[in-house]
Parts: sequence; structure tokens; C-alpha cells
Amino acid sequence: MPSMKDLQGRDRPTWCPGCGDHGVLNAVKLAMVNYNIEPHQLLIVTGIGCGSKLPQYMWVNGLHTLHGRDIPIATGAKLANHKLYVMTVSGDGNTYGMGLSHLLHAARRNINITSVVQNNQVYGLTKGQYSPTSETGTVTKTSPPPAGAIEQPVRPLALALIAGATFVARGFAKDPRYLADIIGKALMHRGYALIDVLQPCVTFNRVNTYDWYSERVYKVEEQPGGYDPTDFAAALEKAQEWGDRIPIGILYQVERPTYEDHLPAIQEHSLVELGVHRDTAELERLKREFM
Amino acid sequence: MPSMKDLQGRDRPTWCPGCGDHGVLNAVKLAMVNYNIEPHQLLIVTGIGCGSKLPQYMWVNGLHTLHGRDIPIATGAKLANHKLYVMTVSGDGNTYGMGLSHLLHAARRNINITSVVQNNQVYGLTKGQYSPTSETGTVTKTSPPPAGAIEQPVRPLALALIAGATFVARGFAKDPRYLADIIGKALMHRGYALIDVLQPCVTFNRVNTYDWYSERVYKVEEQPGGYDPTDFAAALEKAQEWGDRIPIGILYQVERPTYEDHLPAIQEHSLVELGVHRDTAELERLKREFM
Amino acid sequence: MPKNDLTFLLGGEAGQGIESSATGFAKAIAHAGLHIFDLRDYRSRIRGGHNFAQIRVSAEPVTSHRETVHVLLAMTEEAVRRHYPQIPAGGAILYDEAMPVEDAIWEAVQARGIQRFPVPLRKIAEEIGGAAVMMNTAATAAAAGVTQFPFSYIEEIIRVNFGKRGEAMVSANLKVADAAYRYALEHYAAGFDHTIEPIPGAPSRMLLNGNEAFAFGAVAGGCRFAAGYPMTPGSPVLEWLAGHANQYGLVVKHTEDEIAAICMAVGAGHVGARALVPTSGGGFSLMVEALGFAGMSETPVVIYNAQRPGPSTGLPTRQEQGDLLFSLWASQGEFLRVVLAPGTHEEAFEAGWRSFNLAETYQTPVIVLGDHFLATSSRTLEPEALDLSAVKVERGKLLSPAELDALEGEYYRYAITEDGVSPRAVPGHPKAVYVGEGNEHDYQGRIAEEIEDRVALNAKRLRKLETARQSMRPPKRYGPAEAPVMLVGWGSTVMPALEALRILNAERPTAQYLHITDVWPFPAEAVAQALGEARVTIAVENNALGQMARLIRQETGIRLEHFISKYDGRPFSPEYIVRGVREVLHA
Amino acid sequence: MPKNDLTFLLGGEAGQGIESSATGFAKAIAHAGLHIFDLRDYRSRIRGGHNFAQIRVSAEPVTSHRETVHVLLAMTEEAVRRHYPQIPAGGAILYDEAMPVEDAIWEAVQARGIQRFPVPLRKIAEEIGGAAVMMNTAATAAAAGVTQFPFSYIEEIIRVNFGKRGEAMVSANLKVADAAYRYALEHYAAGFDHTIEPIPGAPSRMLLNGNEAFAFGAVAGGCRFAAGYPMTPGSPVLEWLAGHANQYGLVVKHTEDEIAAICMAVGAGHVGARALVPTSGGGFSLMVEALGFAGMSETPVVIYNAQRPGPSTGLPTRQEQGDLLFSLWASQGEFLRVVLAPGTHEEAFEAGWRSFNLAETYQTPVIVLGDHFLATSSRTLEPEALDLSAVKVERGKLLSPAELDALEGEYYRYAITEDGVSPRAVPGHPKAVYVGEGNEHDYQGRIAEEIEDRVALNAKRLRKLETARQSMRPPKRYGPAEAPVMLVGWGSTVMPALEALRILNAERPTAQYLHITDVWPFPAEAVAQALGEARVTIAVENNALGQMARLIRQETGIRLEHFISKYDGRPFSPEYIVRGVREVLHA
Ligand SMILES: Cc1ncc(C[n+]2csc(CCOP(=O)(O)OP(=O)(O)O)c2C)c(N)n1
Ligand SMILES: Cc1ncc(C[n+]2csc(CCOP(=O)(O)OP(=O)(O)O)c2C)c(N)n1
Ligand code: SF4
Ligand code: SF4
Ligand SMILES: [Mg+2]
Ligand SMILES: [Mg+2]
Repeated sequence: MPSMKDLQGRDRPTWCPGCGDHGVLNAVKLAMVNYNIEPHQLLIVTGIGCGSKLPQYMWVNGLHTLHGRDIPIATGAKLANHKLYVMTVSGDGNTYGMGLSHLLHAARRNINITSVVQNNQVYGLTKGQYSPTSETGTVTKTSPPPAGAIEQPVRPLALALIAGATFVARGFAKDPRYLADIIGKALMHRGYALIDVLQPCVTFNRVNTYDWYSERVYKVEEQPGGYDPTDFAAALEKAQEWGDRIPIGILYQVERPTYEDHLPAIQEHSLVELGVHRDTAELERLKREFM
Repeated sequence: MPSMKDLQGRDRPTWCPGCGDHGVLNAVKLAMVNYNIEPHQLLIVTGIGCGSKLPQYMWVNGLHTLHGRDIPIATGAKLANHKLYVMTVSGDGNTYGMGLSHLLHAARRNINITSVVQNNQVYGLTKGQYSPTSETGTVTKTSPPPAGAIEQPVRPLALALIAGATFVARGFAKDPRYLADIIGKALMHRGYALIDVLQPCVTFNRVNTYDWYSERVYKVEEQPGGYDPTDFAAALEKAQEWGDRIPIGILYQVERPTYEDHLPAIQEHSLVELGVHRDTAELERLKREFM
Repeated sequence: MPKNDLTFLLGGEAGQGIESSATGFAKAIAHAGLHIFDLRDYRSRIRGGHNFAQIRVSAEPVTSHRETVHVLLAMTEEAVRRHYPQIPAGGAILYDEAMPVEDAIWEAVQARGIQRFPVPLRKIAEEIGGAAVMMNTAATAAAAGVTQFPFSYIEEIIRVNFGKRGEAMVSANLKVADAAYRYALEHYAAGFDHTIEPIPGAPSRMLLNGNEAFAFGAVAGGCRFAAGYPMTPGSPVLEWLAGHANQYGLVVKHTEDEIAAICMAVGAGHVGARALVPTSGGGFSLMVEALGFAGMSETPVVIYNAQRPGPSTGLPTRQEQGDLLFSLWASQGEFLRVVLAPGTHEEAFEAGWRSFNLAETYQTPVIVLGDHFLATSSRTLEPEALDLSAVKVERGKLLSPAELDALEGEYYRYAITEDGVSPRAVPGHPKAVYVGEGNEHDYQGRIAEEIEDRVALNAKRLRKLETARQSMRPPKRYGPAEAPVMLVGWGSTVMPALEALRILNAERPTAQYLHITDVWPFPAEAVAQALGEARVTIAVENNALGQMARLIRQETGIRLEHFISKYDGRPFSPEYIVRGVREVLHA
Repeated sequence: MPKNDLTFLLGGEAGQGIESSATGFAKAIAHAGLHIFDLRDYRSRIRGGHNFAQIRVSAEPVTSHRETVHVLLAMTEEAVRRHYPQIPAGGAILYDEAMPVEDAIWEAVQARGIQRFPVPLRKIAEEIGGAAVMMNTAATAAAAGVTQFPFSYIEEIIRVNFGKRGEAMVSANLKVADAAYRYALEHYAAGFDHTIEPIPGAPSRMLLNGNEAFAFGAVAGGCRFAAGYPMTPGSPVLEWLAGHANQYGLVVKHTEDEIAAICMAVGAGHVGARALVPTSGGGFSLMVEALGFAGMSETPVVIYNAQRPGPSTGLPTRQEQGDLLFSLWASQGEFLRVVLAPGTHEEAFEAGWRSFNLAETYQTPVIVLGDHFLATSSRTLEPEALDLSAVKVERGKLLSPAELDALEGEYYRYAITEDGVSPRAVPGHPKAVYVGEGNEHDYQGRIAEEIEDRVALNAKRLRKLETARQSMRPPKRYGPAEAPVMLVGWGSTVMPALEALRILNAERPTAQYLHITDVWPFPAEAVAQALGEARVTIAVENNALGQMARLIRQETGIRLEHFISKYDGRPFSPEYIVRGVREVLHA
């Protein structure tokens, strides 16, 4: 079992002091500690954005890739070595803008990876443009007045549910222990898991602050009457809830065979284990197909 | 008012005899006739696929573009000249695979264009690979046995609803008059309209045939108790219905300001009407901003 | 000449089944020990339109089609109209007796001295077989009859092809074939010069196209993962691999788009699987950003771009070599990509496995530039021509788990080395925890912006350009060294070019051909040397802008004086090249 | 020398407010009639890390920064450590008296004869202004004090900059500024050589960076639509246009990705609006497929690629010229794209409007290759330098509604013409109903696969390459014609190069500079001619592979003998070029 110290990175985070990404980083590390995942057993694939720098700030296999493309890259890594835990960590611009299609197709596949989305409702790294989850009316340099952001914000959890995700959750960067628990469960879950994380950007988002979120969030499992995370209809409703009240917790979790489960080639060994050497006799047989 | 003859193209369709695309073509023409849209008033932007060749086979402004990119191209055309009717026509691979993200972002924007999707649950033009709407288990050259297609099919209408589309409908290529009515209403609708069309591919899809669809489709407005297309919850439920019964008709229609409504620059004239000439005094004023 | 040296052309509409009949027919002739070159010409539509297969048969190995057609199997009037000008006097047109053809056309046919061989194809199919679809069977059997090709070969193929569909299907087709064969034999064989006679003792040969050769080579080279989005003419590779995935231990993914395809392959490559992305130019265009990421993160990946005519959607089912310079510079910034352009089926096979060795050795993307002509043309090959004993697996500086176990000190993914190649470890080992980076970074993989880091890492990566150049093969020279004309081409042009040399050099040494297969890093010295002594230089390229000629000038300063260009969407024929050379010589 | 000729460097962490203080300070000095060149150096992070602004002040126009720094405003110890080597004896470091700095550094500073000017910046900010954030105000005011720059200019800028935030804010900042100014003036001005003295009667000048110049030029040229996805350093153009959209009648769309951005622009261009896509290399990589569609469908669109170092994400906030050859060949197949590479602010403005004329005249995509250095460096310009009277709107063969009304016969979108350009009509007119096509097509826009159509249309499109070449400007030559060294560069390299010429030619004519702005279709003849008489040729490029040198060799056969390369993510300084030239001359 790794300790928090084992997971410490070579470099300290370059995020702004107070940024929600610090909480996400803590949660990821805590999840590894609590669920006994060693740094070499996990591959964290990230896109581009402030939060996507995360693997740089801890001790874990990382792959810091392209804006919006972490999910297909993670998918390929998982298909080639499904014995690794594979996780993506990226921002809302990355995942709900540029990468939205990949997210939904991953959900349809039920590929066994976990996506953590640092949703700060803004583009941090490029300095404060509006994002797919910005509230309608948000004024930024690319959504000037009078209208501000014209679009209706993306409802990522509802889209993922409709697409077929088998694990859909939301966390809050202010509560890394709670988030860690969700991340740990997502990593243990067999299938595609999406975790939307409310992640305050203290520099560019002066509306959706720690306080703003704190006033609104509630844990689904604590609601009166309890909560059944296998109830699709209930999950779909919760996934659309946004405003005065914002649900966090595991909104949905069910079992369905993963994409990998359907692939005869890798039922025993991973592709990486199968290696690169081919039996010549096998190839000679293949030649006969052309005769 | 154009006649069907006015809308006849220079070339005859090259689609397979019996292909559902013939029905879609008829429906588009009928809609123009019934809703009095002249060929030069409508721009049909298409992607790539069998069905995307449609503008070649009628008399209308067409733009035959790239696989999956018809929606953003149409969006740009609409923003530059919102006095044109703008419509996209493309296949399921095009729109729910390659172009899925564009579709959902268009819905969020409520840009005033109409998308007609020829959903034959297969890739026609590239000869029969499985598509995002192929049923799980469908065996094709890219989804070989034992598993066939592993993914859960895309539910486009539900996704569009969640994303914010204000007009969501389904038609059937076998019934061009009914489809024409939907298309006409979509063109008259102010906002983003998605019309999923059940379009049998008689060459590569031997499962989802005319008969298969005919046995299952029913018109929402004909169901006992009637149907209220402004009821989001009902629409969301219908949009997920697929199997023994498949609803067709207008599942959802509400009013919301369009994207264009929010743009001060084009409230009076379109960008094209504003033209390319700038007043020098205006530009001199602009220079002062830099001083 | 008349024996075992002729070309069949099967022409008709898409959906008439010409594609599969032609394949069966070619295979039957190959089984009789003859050599085949089978060219395909078809449209980007599913039904209708004029398509054809042009099957050259020869007792000797052939590397290309020829323009001349000896037997035209015309399933439509259009096939007659389009192709009779390719038939010399004495050649024949075989067609259904009931097929209407304009008088004017028949008159022209007659004027050329072409024979007309009507056969009751439809009648035989319907009356004997019970279905008009069997007209194809009838037609190919008739073609066999006309050329006195023994029926047993036709029978064998029918048994194999229709076997899966039941005994009734087999026997109906056999009966149809027999009737048509006999009709043609009895009515026309005597009056027809050309015959096909089995070659006793000929070895069993493969008949495969460039896509298949490449895909097979990839499997031989240990490819374990392929991801792609269907695009003509690259998708058959994806489909072939998908069809063989379970048996050969591959995972093959049809993705949501080409961006996902290359991204998945990069992910798979990063963790250590040999990963392939088959596509065509339009798909490759979408992969450009991720190509650069592979370059920056030093991830091996192989992209197979079967070129077709652009720009944009262009001519989806046709031939061009228009993506050469695009491949060399695609993506922002500067990094090593290796570009190979196989020209023959043998080279396609070799590129299949060699590309992975290069990708892993240099930890970088490798682009294999195929083209429609090579991808879709089939040729007979001795099994040994795809030399399995030559297949080597070279993984470069990949550290094995044992090596990592034994590692003293820290592992640094991007260690600065003299040759630019850093020891590589894949994720999963406790001693090799690191971050693969797309931002500029230091030798450890830490994001870095300092001048020293940038210079060190960029220089390291770019040193691989020179290191990899040493793996690049020099161009191959064909033809007599004393020939005054040096033709220069790349990719599949070599196939018709070799046939063109035969024609051009028949009387006296006239032309040589310089065939460039390894395109980037450009083997400049070897090319310059080969061109150094040439008297008349002519670029031969299936494009309009002479991209290889530009590259040669850029890298060597040598300007090829002439240019035989073809950008009509069709491949070169040997005769086209010959005409081009003669024009240059007589100008 | 000491008067009105010095460089300030403001260095500190991201988030300390250096960026905006520097902008205000530069503006204040510009208002006093002095010339400014303001270079920015910052990291791809929001807080922390070392950033700086290097502001050169001169009585004469200047086109670049210089390496030497006379006054270092150090907000951090790191700023001292990094920059003191740039300061000559007599220069000064201005810093908060409480800022801890290692003794060793101060010793080194002392050894160089650099003066230390501690000021109680924080104390003044906190005690007089009431907030530590006002340290920036204090620092720039102190810098003014040290150089005896009249306080009134500082005051004016403070009033303007803080005006929106209320009178209290203004007066607090003014008080802080005044105290710091006086402190510096009293304590240090007398002992400091350099002064800034307002130039009476100097014209009002603009102070703007290349992004602003380009965006302004685009608006002047009738740009009505812009779509983009934020990417450094291109996004400021998107943001500037978005901020001016309502007032100037534009629609500006921040899209879901770069693919959507170029697609929207192509859609807008197709229906007749002048449409722009600002981006950087990574974003451009995603646009490659649609670029080809614009080429095939003959749709005008302008792409502005502000280059930054690759490969991949590379160094997001830094300088490189690495996308030249990529731009020339991006996308499958062959078609005309025009590529411009403005090097100065004036040229950026001009490219802003001229690009649209070229795009509409040749009905094709135009790529404007900017780079980070030009995009983010500000320079003072006389208002007339951005010459509005030179702005012309040329729409080529665009048919007006009246012309269409009068049209006899059918309208054919892709009519075959001698110059390759077909009369263009936008959708909306009853006489001009047609299909814009991305598949190969005939002159009417009908999908076509026949040889004749392909050849006719491809040749027509490619004829535009030669037609457009006539619009390409020859390179500009700077420096004495008799100078033996010919430097050759493109894009923003011209700015430091011109300064380098001043240094190199101070004693005797040594070097000239050939500045290539119009890159494709390449003005080969003009370049060859300009190079023809050069004795020593040296390419000067902000990249590692010498892309322009390769292009010149490819298109003219001329090989530049030497290469001054820089790929460390930083722009050329004049001194760097001078050193490079001297190395070549003394080698
Ligand atoms: C293809 C591409 N386009 C644009 C960018 C520039 N870019 C970097 S990060 C970013 C947005 C960041 O927003 P988000 O994903 O929400 O992450 P955050 O910074 O908020 O954590 C953008 C647009 C890029 N790196 N690549
Ligand atoms: C970027 C790109 N990738 C691949 C293709 C090849 N392609 C053409 S049509 C098509 C799929 C067609 O399926 P669909 O969109 O469902 O249309 P249909 O033919 O069924 O009407 C594909 C993959 C392409 N044109 N462009
Ligand atoms: S800009 Fe926002 S998201 Fe980025 S590090 Fe700072 S607080 Fe975090
Ligand atoms: S292949 Fe299918 S979709 Fe395409 S034309 Fe034929 S029937 Fe229609
Ligand atoms: Mg964000
Ligand atoms: Mg389809």
C-alpha cells in the first residue's frame, strides 16, 4: 500500500494558491492509498489545461497529451494493457468541449477507464474564456456583453447516462476525502466511469466559487429517503439538477460487461503480454489464405 | 411556390433502387413545395455518405462538404446570412459518429438550422461497416463475430434533448409526406431542429428493413391520450424508446431565442448585407484606441 | 504470343457482381500456374456506374497491367463503348446475346476487326441456373471456354466460392458454368487466337493486393492493435485485420473518427503494443495533431495512408500520389517522422513489418504511403516472395522488465543520448514511473521552459533525424546502366515503370528507372549519386506538382529536367510512360 | 546616449501584475513622444514562474529589443539572478528594500559595477496606498523617478487605467506613485546616467502588438466573421474581435473546437462574408482537412496561425517559426493556398486586409503565418503607418446581384477559365443555384469521375497557382547593396535583423537582409534574382531545420551557405544575429 509520501511528485504544483486542482490532486492520491494502487499500476492520461498537469505533481505513470484527446488515448492504452488501471484527468473545456464526442463514445463502449473532469466552468490555462459548462450569460473575453455566453450549458452527467456510462458521479474539490472515495470506487468499478468535479478556479471564475458551490451541494445518499444508484430514472433526474441545489456523490452505478470483456484476443493475456513475436508456422498458414 | 418539377435536379440519383434516400429526397422537395421555399432561398449543407449526395439530385443551393462537418459549416453559413434557410442532410455515421459533438453544440446554441439525419444504422458509402446506431451485436466487417458491435447504440434524440435542442423529431423514409411535414415545420421552427429519419439501406442493412421499421413505428400524436410536444419529460422518454415500438413524429418543440437573436451585429442586416466596405472615419476612431 | 499472354476486361455496373466474379476468375487462372495482374477501376457509388476489372494473364511474371485488352466481357453497352478501342484486331467482345448495343458502336467494332461473341448468358443463367444473378458465372465460364482454359479450374473455384452457400447453389452455378463454357468453346474457340493453357508443375502462388500484402506484413511484424475509421482505399486493411483479430491475437477498433483512431494507437503504442492506423488522405488530415504528439512524446505508431486523389473528398476510389510533401511536414513544429513508400506487393509486405521496427527503434511515428493502385491491384506471388525469414523484430532501446529490475539509479524517459534515442520503458514497472509529455520537457519528462532544456531536448529529438537516415534504404535502380534516360519515381509507379522499361529497352538500352521507397529522412546522398551520371532525367509521378522532383531538388539541388505527370485519377500504364519518354526524346 | 535611449526590464512572477504595469508604463513613455519596443516573455502558467517585459525606449524609431538592460525592476530575487548579466556597468537594479537576495548575487552585481536602488515599495504601497498590490504602481513610478521622467505622464496613465475602478482607487494609486517617484528621484536620479525626457511636438503614436495590428487590418479589410478556439498566441485576435463585434458589425464565435472554427468560417465564406480563423499551430493541425475542402470547393477563408514552438503543445507562450513547410502542403491532394508571412506591425496590418482580397480573388484559403514574437511585441507607430488609404477591397470575380440579374444563360460555378478563376456567385440568387462540391466535379459542380472532368477541373484549379503568383510580392531588400553578406529570413525576423544591420554596417557595409513576406506561391524568380549577386548567404530562421532555406533550394536551386538558427523558444535579438554573422565571417 503506497503512502501519501510515496505518491509525492518531483515538482510542486504550479497551480494558483487556492485552486481546486490541489484538492483533486489530493483526492487522487488518497484514492490510491485507500484502494492500494501503486504508482506503476495506474496510468493517468491527461489532456491540456491547468488541471491536466496533475501527473506532473505526483508520482504515477502519466501521459500528458492533447487538448480533448485524453479519452481515446487512454482507451488505446487500456485496450493494449488492460491490466493497468487507466484514468483520465482533465478540465471541462477539454472534456465537454473539444472531447465531448470521445466521452460519449467511451460511455457507449463501457471501456473500463475512469474520467475525472475538473469542472471549473471556465478555461483556466488560456486565461478565462467561457467554457461549455459556463452558465448562460457568463461574460468573458469570448462571450462579451450584452449576451455573455449564449449557449445552454452542457449537462455532462445526463449526456453520459444517455450514452451508456455505467458509473456517473460528481465530487467537489473542497472535500478531497469524499472525492477520493468516489475515485476509488470508480477505479474499482468495471466499466466507464465519469466523475464531474466542481473545481473552483480562484483566478478566472469569480462566480462559481467555493462558497457558491458549498451553498448548493448536497450528497445524494444523504437525501431524505436515501438514494438508489442503480435507478436510471432517478439518476437521470439528478444528473439534470443544477441551480439552487447541486447533487454530489455516486449518481449511478450498474454492472454491464466492459468493452474488453468482448474481445477474445485478450481474455487471457493483454496485448502487451502477447508481445511482438509471431510464430512462423502460423504465418505460413495465413499465406495459404491468399492461394 | 415551387413545383416538384422546379426542384428537379440535373442528375438522377445514383442511390440503389429502393434505397430510403429516395424517400428523403422526395420529402425535402415536398416540404419546399408545401412551405413555399424557393431553391435559392434554401442552402442544404451535407457531409459525406450516400445520403449526403442529395443536393446533387435536386435543384437547390447545395454544399457537399466533409464527413461529419456539415453542421458547423451550416452554422457559419447561417451566421453569415441568416436570411437563408439552412439545413443539413447526412447519414448516421456522419452525424452521430464523426459529427456528434457538433450536433450537440448546435443544439446548445439553438442556432436556427435544421438537421435531417438519414439513419440507416450502417455506413452505406463505404460498404457496410457498423455505425453508431447499429444495434449491439450487429456483425459487419468492422464488428466481426463473436461479439459484433459491442457498443450500446447512440440515442441521438435523447442526447439532443439533453443538450438543448428545441425541435426533436423522427421520420420514416417510407412515408415521405409525413416526413415532409416534419421537415417543413422544422424549417419554420426558430431554433435548432434535429430530425432522425429511419432510412432503410437495402444493400447493406438486411435487418433494419422497411418491414422491420414498419412493424415498429407509430406516430406519437396518434397514441391514445394524445401527445404534448412541449412536455420535456415525455419527450425524453419517447426519445429513449427503441425496440418493439419506435415513435415517429415531432417529439419535442418549444420556443427559445435563437443564437442569432442574441447577436447585436445582425439584428437588422445579415453579415453578407453589411458587406465588406468600412467607413474610414470609423477606422480612424479605432486607431485612437491604440494611442 | 497468343498462348498464355492476354488481358481480359470484365466491365459493367456496380452491383452486377463483377468484383467477385473477376476475383474468382483470376484465382482460377492463377491456380493453373499462370501469372496475373488484376487492376480494378470502380466508382464511389454502390449501384450503377461503369466499373471494371482488367485481368492480365501471362506465363511470365508481370508487374503491371497493359492497355491492350484481348477479351472484353461486356455486361453493359457502356462497357463495349468504353473499352472496344483497347481491343486490337482479332480480339473479341463476349456479351449476352440479348444485350442491346447501338449499331454505330458495332460498326466501329467491326471496322477495327474485333470479333463479336454473343452468348445466351441470361438465358443460360435463368433457364439452367434459375436466376439471372448467375450471369456472372456464365460470363466468366464463357471467357474460359473461348480461351480453351480447362473447365476444371472454373469448377474448383465455384466449389470454393459457393461452398458456404450450400450444395444446391454450387450445383446450379456449376451447371450454368458448364453450359456457358461449352457454348463458347463450341462456337468461338476455334476462331479465336488466344488460349490459356495450364502450366504443369508451376508452384502454388498467392494472389493478393497491396492492402493485403501490407496487412499481412503488419501481422508478421507483431502488430497487435489497429484502430481506424473506414476510408477508401485504406479501410480494407482495417477490415482484414478485424477479420483476423481473434485468431491472431489482435484488437482492432473501428472508432468514432480518425482522431480517435490515431489517439488510440498512440495510447496503445505508449504502453508497448505495436499499433497501426490504416487510413487515406482525408483521414490522415485529421491525424495531424496527434502525429505531432507522437513525435513529441516519442511514441511509436504506424500510419498507413493509402493515397487517393484530392483535394478533399476528391475521387474516393481512384489513384493519385498527392500526399508526399504533406506527409513530410504535417503537424506544427519540427520532429522526426519516417516515411516509406512501398511500390510493389513485396515492398508493401516488407513495409508492414519494417515500419514497426523503425517506429520502435526511433520512438516516433512512421508513415507508410501506399496508394490506390497498389492497394487494390492484385498480383500473383510465389509464397517465398513474402519472405518470412527476412522478418526481423527490432524494438530498439526498449528496456525489458528484467533490464528494469537490474537498473541502478533512476530511470529517465527522455535521457539525452548521442544518437537522440533514449532508453524506453513502458508503464507498468515500479522502476519506470514517468510522465510522457507533449509539452516541452526535460530529460525526466518534467514540463520545462528553460532555454537549456528546450535546446537539449529539441536537439536530442532532431538528432534522430540523422540517426534514422542511416536506416533509410537507397533507391533501387532498374534497367541497363548505360541507358541514357533516367526515370525517377516512387511508390507504385515502379510496377508499370518496369514494364515500360521492357518496352523501351527492347531494341537498345534506352531507359533506367530509379525507384525511391524510403522517402524520409531523405537518402540524399544515394539519390544524388544515382542521379549524378544520368543524361536525361524524367520524374514520373501520379500528381500534378511533381512532389518528388521538388523534394529531390530541395535535398540534393538536382533538378529533374522532365516530368511525366498523371493526375486523372488513373494509374500509369506502361504504355503511357513509354509515350511520355518518347515525347521527351523526340522533342 | 544616456538620454532617451535605454531599456527597462520588469521581472517577477505571473500574477504579480507585471503584464499590465508594463503596458501602462510603456504607454506613458510613448505619450511623451518616445519610441517603444516592448517584448514580453512569460510562461504557460497562471501564477508563479518568472515572467518579464523588456521595454526599450528610444528617441528614434526602433524595430526590436536589444539585449542590454539599463534599469531592472526586479520584483523577485529570481529576476535579479536571471537578468543582472544583461546590465552594463552604471546600470541599475530597482527593487523593494525588503526583498531578500542572496549575498552571492549581490556580490556579482557589484562586481559588474551595477548600481542597487532599493526602494521601500511594499511599505509605500501598504502604508500610503493601503494594499500590497500597489507595489507595481510604486515600482514603475520609481523607475520613472530614477530616469527623471516627468510624473505627469505616470499620473495620466494611472487616471486612465484605474478610472473604471473608481476615484478612490485612482487617488490611492496616485499617492503611491507619487511617493515612490519622489523617493527614487531624490535618492537615485542624480547618480544615474540615463534619463527620459519628453520630446516636445512629437506626434501621437499608437502602441500596439502584431496581433492587434493584424486584427485591426482584418476589420479594415471588411472581415465580418471570425471563429476560433482559444490558443496562445492566436487567441488575443479572437478576443479583440469579440470585444469589437457589436460596435463594428461582426459575428465572432468561440467554437467547440478548431475543426468547428474553420468549418464555420468556410460556411460563412461560402455565402459571402469575409471570414477569419485565428489560431496557433496545434489548432491549425486540426483544420487541415477543412483547408483542403476550401481548396476544392474554391471557398475564400483566411487562417491566421500565430506560430509557437512545437512539436505538439511544445512551449505555448514562446517563439518559433516552425510551421512554414507544413502550411505549404497541409491537406491531402494538390491545390492553391496562399501563404503570407508578415514580419512587422505594418505588414501584419496589411496582411489583415490583403489576405481577404487574395482569398476572394483566388477563391481559396489564405494562411497568414504570424509568430509569437510579432503577435505579442508592441511597438510605437505613427497612425499613418497603418495606412488606411492603401486599404483596397478586391473581391475578384464575385458576381453582384445586378450582374446575376443580367446574366444570360446558365450560371456555372466552376466554369473553366484561362486563369483558373471562375466567376463566383453566393447562394441566395435565383439565377445562381448550384452545389459547392468537395468531391471532384465538373464545371457545373456536378460530381464527376470521368478523366476529362478530373483533368479539366484539377488543371483549372492549379492554374490559379500561376495566376496567384503574380500577386505575390518580391522579397524586400534592406541594407547597402554592396554589402557582401546577404541574410535571408521571413516573418518577424526582419525586426531584429534590421537592428542587426545597423550594428553590422556601422563601420563598413557588411550585411544586407532579404525579407520574404509572400511565401506561396513562391516568388521564385524575384528571390533567385535577389540572391544571384550575393557573395555570402546566410539563412536566419527561428527554427532548427532551415525551412525557408529548404524552400528556396526547392524552388530556385539556390542553396544558402550558412544558417543562423534559433530554436530555444525565444526570438532573435539583434546581437544574436550579429554574433552569428561574425562567426560565419571569421570561420
Ligand atoms: C487543439 C488545441 N486548442 C487549443 C489549445 C489551447 N488550450 C490549452 S488549455 C485550453 C482550455 C483549458 O480549459 P479547460 O479544459 O477547462 O482546463 P482548465 O485550464 O480550466 O483546467 C485551451 C483552449 C490547445 N492546447 N490545443
Ligand atoms: C474524414 C473521413 N473519413 C472517412 C470517410 C469515408 N466515408 C465516406 S462516407 C462514410 C460513412 C458513411 O456512413 P453514413 O454517414 O451513415 O452515410 P450513408 O452512406 O450510410 O448514407 C465514410 C466513413 C470520409 N469521407 N472522410
Ligand atoms: S487559473 Fe484557475 S484553474 Fe488554473 S491554476 Fe489558477 S485557479 Fe486553478
Ligand atoms: S448503399 Fe444503402 S444507403 Fe447507400 S444508396 Fe445503396 S441502399 Fe442507399
Ligand atoms: Mg476549465
Ligand atoms: Mg448510414
